[in-house]
Amino acid sequence: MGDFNLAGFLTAAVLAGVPLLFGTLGEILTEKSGNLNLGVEGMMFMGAVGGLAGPYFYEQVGGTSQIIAVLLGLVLAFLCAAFGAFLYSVLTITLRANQNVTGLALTIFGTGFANFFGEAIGSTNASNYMSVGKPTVDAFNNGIMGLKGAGGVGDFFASMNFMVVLGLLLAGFLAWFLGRSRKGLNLRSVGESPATADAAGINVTAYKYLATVLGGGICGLGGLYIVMNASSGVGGTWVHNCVGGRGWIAVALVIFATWSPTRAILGSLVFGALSIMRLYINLGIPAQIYSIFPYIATVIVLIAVSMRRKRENQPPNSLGLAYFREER
Amino acid sequence: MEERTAIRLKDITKTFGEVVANDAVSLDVDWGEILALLGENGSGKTTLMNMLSGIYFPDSGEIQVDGKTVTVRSPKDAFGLGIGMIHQHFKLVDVLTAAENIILGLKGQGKLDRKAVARDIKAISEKYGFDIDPGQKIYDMSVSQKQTVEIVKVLYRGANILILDEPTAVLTPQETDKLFAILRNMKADGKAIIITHKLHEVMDISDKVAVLRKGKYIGTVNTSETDPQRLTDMMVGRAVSLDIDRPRAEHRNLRLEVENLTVLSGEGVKMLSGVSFSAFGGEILGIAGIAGSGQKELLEAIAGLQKAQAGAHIRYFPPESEEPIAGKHIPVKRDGEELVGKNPTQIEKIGVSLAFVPEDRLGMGLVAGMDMVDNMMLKTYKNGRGPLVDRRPPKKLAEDLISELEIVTPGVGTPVRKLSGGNVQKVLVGREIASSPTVLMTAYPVRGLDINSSYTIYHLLNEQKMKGVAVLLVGEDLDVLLELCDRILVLCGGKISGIVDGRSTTKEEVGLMMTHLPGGREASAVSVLQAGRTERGEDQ
Amino acid sequence: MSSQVKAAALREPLVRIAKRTDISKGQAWAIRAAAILLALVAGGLIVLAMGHNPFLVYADMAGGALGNKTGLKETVKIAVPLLGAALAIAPAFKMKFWNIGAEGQILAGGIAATYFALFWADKLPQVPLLLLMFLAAAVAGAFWGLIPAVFKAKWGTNETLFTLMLNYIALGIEQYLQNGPWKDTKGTGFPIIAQFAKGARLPKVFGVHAGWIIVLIFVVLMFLYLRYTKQGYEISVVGESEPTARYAGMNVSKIIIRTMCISGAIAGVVGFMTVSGADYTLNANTAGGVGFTAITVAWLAKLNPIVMVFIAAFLAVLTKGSGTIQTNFGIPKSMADVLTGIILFFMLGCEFFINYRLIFRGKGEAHHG
Amino acid sequence: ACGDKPSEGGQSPAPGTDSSTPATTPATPDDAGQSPAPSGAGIAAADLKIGLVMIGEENDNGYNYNHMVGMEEALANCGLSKDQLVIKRNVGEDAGCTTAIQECIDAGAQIIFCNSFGHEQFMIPLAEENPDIQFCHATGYQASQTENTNDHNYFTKIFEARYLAGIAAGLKAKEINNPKLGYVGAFPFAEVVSGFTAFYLGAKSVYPEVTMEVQYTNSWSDAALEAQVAKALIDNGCGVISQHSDTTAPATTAQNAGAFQVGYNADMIDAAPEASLVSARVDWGVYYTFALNCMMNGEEIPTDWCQGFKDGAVYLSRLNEAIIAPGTQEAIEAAEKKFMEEDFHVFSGPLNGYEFDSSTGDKVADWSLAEGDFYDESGEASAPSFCWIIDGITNTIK
Ligand SMILES: Nc1ncnc2c1ncn2[C@@H]1O[C@H](COP(=O)(O)OP(=O)(O)OP(=O)(O)O)[C@@H](O)[C@H]1O
Ligand SMILES: Nc1ncnc2c1ncn2[C@@H]1O[C@H](COP(=O)(O)OP(=O)(O)OP(=O)(O)O)[C@@H](O)[C@H]1O
Ligand SMILES: [Mg+2]
Ligand SMILES: [Mg+2]
Repeated sequence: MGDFNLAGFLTAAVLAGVPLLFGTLGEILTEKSGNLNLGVEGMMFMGAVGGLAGPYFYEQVGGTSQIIAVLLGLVLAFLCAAFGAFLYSVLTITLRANQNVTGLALTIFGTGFANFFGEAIGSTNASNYMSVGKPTVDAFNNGIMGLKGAGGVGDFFASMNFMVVLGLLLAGFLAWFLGRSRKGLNLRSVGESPATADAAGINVTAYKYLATVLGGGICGLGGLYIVMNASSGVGGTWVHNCVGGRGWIAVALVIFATWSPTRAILGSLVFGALSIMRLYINLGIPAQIYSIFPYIATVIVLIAVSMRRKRENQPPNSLGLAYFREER
Repeated sequence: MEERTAIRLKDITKTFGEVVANDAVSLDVDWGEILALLGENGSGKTTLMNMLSGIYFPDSGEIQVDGKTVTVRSPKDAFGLGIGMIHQHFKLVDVLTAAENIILGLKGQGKLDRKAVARDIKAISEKYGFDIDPGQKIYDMSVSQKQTVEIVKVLYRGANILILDEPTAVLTPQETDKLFAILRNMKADGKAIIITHKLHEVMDISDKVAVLRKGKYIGTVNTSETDPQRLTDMMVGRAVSLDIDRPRAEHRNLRLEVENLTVLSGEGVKMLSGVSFSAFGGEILGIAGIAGSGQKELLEAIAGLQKAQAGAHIRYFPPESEEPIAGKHIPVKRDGEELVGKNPTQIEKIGVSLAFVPEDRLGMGLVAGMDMVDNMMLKTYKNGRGPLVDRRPPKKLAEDLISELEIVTPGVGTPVRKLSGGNVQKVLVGREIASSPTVLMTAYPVRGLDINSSYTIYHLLNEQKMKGVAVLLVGEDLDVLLELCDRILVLCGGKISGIVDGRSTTKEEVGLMMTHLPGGREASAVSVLQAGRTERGEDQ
Repeated sequence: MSSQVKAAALREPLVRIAKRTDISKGQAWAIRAAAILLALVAGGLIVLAMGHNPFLVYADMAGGALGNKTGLKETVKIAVPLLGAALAIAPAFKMKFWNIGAEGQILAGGIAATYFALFWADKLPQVPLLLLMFLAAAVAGAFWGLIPAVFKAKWGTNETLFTLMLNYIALGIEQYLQNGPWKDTKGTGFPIIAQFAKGARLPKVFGVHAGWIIVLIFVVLMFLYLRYTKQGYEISVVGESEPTARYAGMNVSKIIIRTMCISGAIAGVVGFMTVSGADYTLNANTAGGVGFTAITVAWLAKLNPIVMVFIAAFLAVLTKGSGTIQTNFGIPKSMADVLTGIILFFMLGCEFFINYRLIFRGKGEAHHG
Repeated sequence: ACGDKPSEGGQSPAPGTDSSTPATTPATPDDAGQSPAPSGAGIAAADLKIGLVMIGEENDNGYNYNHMVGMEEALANCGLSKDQLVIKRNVGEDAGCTTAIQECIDAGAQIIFCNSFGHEQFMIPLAEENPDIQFCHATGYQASQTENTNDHNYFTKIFEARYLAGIAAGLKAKEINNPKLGYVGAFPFAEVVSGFTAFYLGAKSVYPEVTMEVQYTNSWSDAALEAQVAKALIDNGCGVISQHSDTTAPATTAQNAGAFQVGYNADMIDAAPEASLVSARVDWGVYYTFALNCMMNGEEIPTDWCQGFKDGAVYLSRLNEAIIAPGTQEAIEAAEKKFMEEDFHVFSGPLNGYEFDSSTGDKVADWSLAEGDFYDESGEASAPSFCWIIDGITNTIK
């Protein structure tokens, strides 16, 4: 205990929180359109395998540019997960399938999809596994603010890779978008009352599709972070089941953050910290009990929100319901 | 404007499943004119307007705006054509502010300039005389404030053609006057306006009246050249005099005594305040009032579905055992059984036979997705020992009702959702009456029914009254209440503004009471109670 | 004029959607069967892309799952908890209480059963011990289902998210027990829970643990319960409309709580069957996603317990079959999840075509034109 | 379990001896073979079918990878083709394990290897049901306790290689002048404890001031968690870390954090060239070759099999010349010589420490080993059994 390292602890908490942040932001965007997509885990998986496969094939064909590898990772992670979200959208928005069940199906599919292709692509390789080279992994992990070896606070900033910054910028942008922009206002109204939005001339279907698909893509970036990050992820190699339940934590975090992107930053940090806290601070509590703290915290928030009934903190009013203009 | 005609509808047809909601309807509205669209419930007014505003798409037919044939595929198209609609059920997002609702869906720079929006709203408000706070959240607003937001929302979008679907249904008379003044301002401004309504205010505000009946277009007349009776005839298809029986019951015994009843809404608003009255077996007690004056809460409180505030009493007095009711002796205290604080099951347990036909038939009185058999046993499924339900009695009842009330249905196994409105109502009323009630409460029992079905229901109510049942009838059509009820209780803003004799009162008197509490002489608990006691005394 | 009408009609949207009510039960199931077929075709394309013959692969799957005794036994073993959990979910879903916490309720039941298996096996003979485990599992599952139900009934707390969270809390408790107090003391200290004593193991009937008999009994009971009992009727009414239930004098809170107890109890028994029949121990995989997959089973079966038997069996064949094709073709086992996902997508999507009709431009109802 | 009832089960040092006074007698032969497998005519090479049930897949570049390499080596040694091998990947320690083993049986395997500790309890009932098939389980301990003769345990004296690797770590720690070592453990049980104690003793032999912090991931093959634990150890002041977990994540983490690392299972120098000093490795090929030969020759497979450095079953991967401390090569060679020539025992007294409660990490009782005594690790069973925390090591379970 004497050598408690605050900067190290905070760094680890931030790094552990980033994939949660992406998942949460993606799901907030999705839920704001009234779609409760329980497929976050599946979409993160799809993002993970896509984000790894992009740079992997690029390297296989002899590519060496870090920038291209990173871009390929980002784009493919986003597209793969967005594809999952698109399937969900077709089913729930156009075909009006039950959202809960479709989300679960997406998780089953996405998990299978990722593990399947992770293993299948790997088996085409002499080494039997899919892995990207060190330069690519470094590009995802190196701090973008310099300061390496500065010690203390400097170390903290030194390990902030571009994904951390991207997550924060995204949260800021979403907060602005939902709270301050016209399109964001329209989106919120779609989630609150699609009939109202429709009558106001908003293309409900388009908004739902866009929010859900983009939200899914953002979740996919969380998956990418998990495969690429070397200190709270798996460091550039496909590992079976690598997302490991973080998608579900993201769903929980959306509630914890009461649908606010800025509170999602705080929530991710708290959940990230809780997940690694036992390694830094010995509270004398068994590790397994530690691991349920985030969920207990979420339950408490959920109950508090339902008891306090503050209008602004409620889930979007039409969350989970399909919209059909001619339905009475 | 060259073209005089703002809107022309030609042969518009729209079906929902098997329902033909609009059948080849044609219609014209000129600029600077107010057209009233008249029709009974379910005659297709809303459907027609929804097609103009892009909510529904017609199966066939043509829409012209300003002389040009157009396609309205979505509300966005409608706005583009200058058409704006204020819906019967407001389309507002509760958690947003007035300003946010008003600019919803509009193009503009990506960032929201709240100040500029507020300025524009102010300008519109000043022009037509609205009173609106752009920053107020919708959930903090009264009904008329919400309506104002709706209207400003449409004007803000530059609509020249305004559609208001039953705008006065939820307004107080003062608010209605204010709305009409605004509409006249807009008309003077050259805008074309369509308002739909059942009958009353159309004479006051419109230039022309178009009438729909069962989805069909009947015709258009100039308001100045018609009168309510002629319009009614057009609406219902044949000349009707509302000639409803009103027999006098032999006995008239105190059945319910309500004292100082106060009910709060979920948000803590007083929906009923210190209501006291008595209801008698062998009498139909009408309950009048503009929509939302506490009618729903009153019936639900008696039925044990609403929580009464402390100090309230609802006492039930059982009928004399020799009376031909229920066929069994009901062991209830002679000095009145307290119903406050009991839920429906407990009320039933103490032997109170209470029938209740709620306003929301498919959302409350019946289970829409279940068939007639399962709906018949909604209140009796617990009968019989053992954990299993016995479906034979309800099946028998369903079959009996089908033949007695001439219910049109493919069979007892068809979900009631698929029945027409009138048949749904017959199912519900039939079931409630079959329980041999001593008190029968019904809200808007003929809403959406055709004339024949309506008379069937009136007949059933009279029959119950003659059996000695205390009937409480919440209605909206004053003409009906005046011809059917023995007494009429008038609610105004959750308070009783008076109880009048159905045979001697006039429509004007009741109308006035609906909108005004007696000055200085508010219906206090004590005075009404005394009135009730006196009546009881009279009877003995 | 008619030409103008035509012009208007031409500019209507390409496709419109309308509700349909005219479809028969037979047609509906035919559409569903077609959807499964299409899903298999889609899965076959993936197989083809991997360089295998889809027909051979599917045949091998079916053969591996059904073609021999050991395969069949394994398939049944996979189907049993899936079916059990789907039955558990049925009453809750019928009530429109979105219980996605079967996973946690299974674990809760497994934990309770394991307690007696570990600490009472030497005190009781097999039959009473198994009964005790069964009951304990049911009670624990019911308790785990009760918690969100109480909050839902009292404050309307969102049950989807609440039950989801409880899954992870149950898992944490299981892992704590496995790593701590209940760790096998005979091993090298590795955190596993000891294999149950013989007396705490569910006997086998026809080569598969007796759980299959229990679930089949549950199928019948649940079918009767939902269709023919007063409580089943109450569940349907609450599911259709809470105001109606209140109007009918039903105590909605009580019904929600009671139904979730039943739902949780059955899930708990699934936990018992898994620990006592299949694994002979408790571990983090005791529920193993069954609670989630079962939701799709229940939903696809339209909450009809009899239909659930077939859907659960079908998914079990897929799972077992994927194991076989991994052996024989080297196709990753995750193929089962991919295929399951695709089939679910198709089946969820096909409901639309059962409930709605598409009207293409110009082909609208001619009789009104 | 681990430590709290030291006289029971697999961790019993020797029958009849008190647990706190370990055996001083020399080791019994590794291949004790108390209950030999049924023997008969061997199976022709072309007919042999092998099942391999793995907890993960090769891409962990660690534990499963190492098994896979060993199996391929054995196939090559025995002249068998890869088609004769049925691989079951990602088989969890649950009922799915039964299914996977059953699928190997269905595919005609005559010998089935399971590579994870938790597989054993699912394997044993199947061994009972299929007496003609040989079942071999790595890291387990129950084969000698069952009645059937067709189940077997195998493991290696990996602790010997860890001792050697500890020397490289100790010298590096001395060079950077940071005596605190870190260790990423999977679970607090004998196999891991034995390993990190050997590692620590190796380091201490060249740098007496060293101390060591151990933290656990409580899971196998969770790269993200391994990375987080490694990072925490480094944040807590460790300059050189090692691991008993399955992936390269601790190596890459050490590299990113500017620390050094000693690997396990795989040569991790490619993954972390600036951090990875050396790795302790098992050559599973030795056992797999042996077992497959037994099958082909119709010989019995011993119930317990355990070999070490001397036999080539464990070894050190190449040293990372670029970063090791000067003199490492020589120091290691000297120690290797002791293993080869002197019957050297890693766990030799004097050692002081305590028995711990593996669920809390709390001290239960004192434990010590006198000067001149040694603990005969793997002397009785193939599975490791050393399970005490010795002075200098902090064992953080919570
Ligand atoms: N979305 C819909 N789906 C199915 N049927 C509908 C739908 N909307 C309206 N209908 C049916 O169409 C007919 C006309 O309904 P509409 O709402 O237009 O009547 P209305 O004249 O506005 O009645 P009200 O006075 O009650 O508002 C009714 O039979 C109604 O049941
Ligand atoms: N939601 C629905 N689903 C299926 N069929 C319906 C639905 N609503 C109405 N119908 C059918 O459409 C027809 C007309 O229904 P509608 O309610 O418009 O009747 P109506 O003309 O108003 O009759 P009534 O005077 O009895 O109310 C009925 O035959 C009814 O069975
Ligand atoms: Mg209407
Ligand atoms: Mg044995």
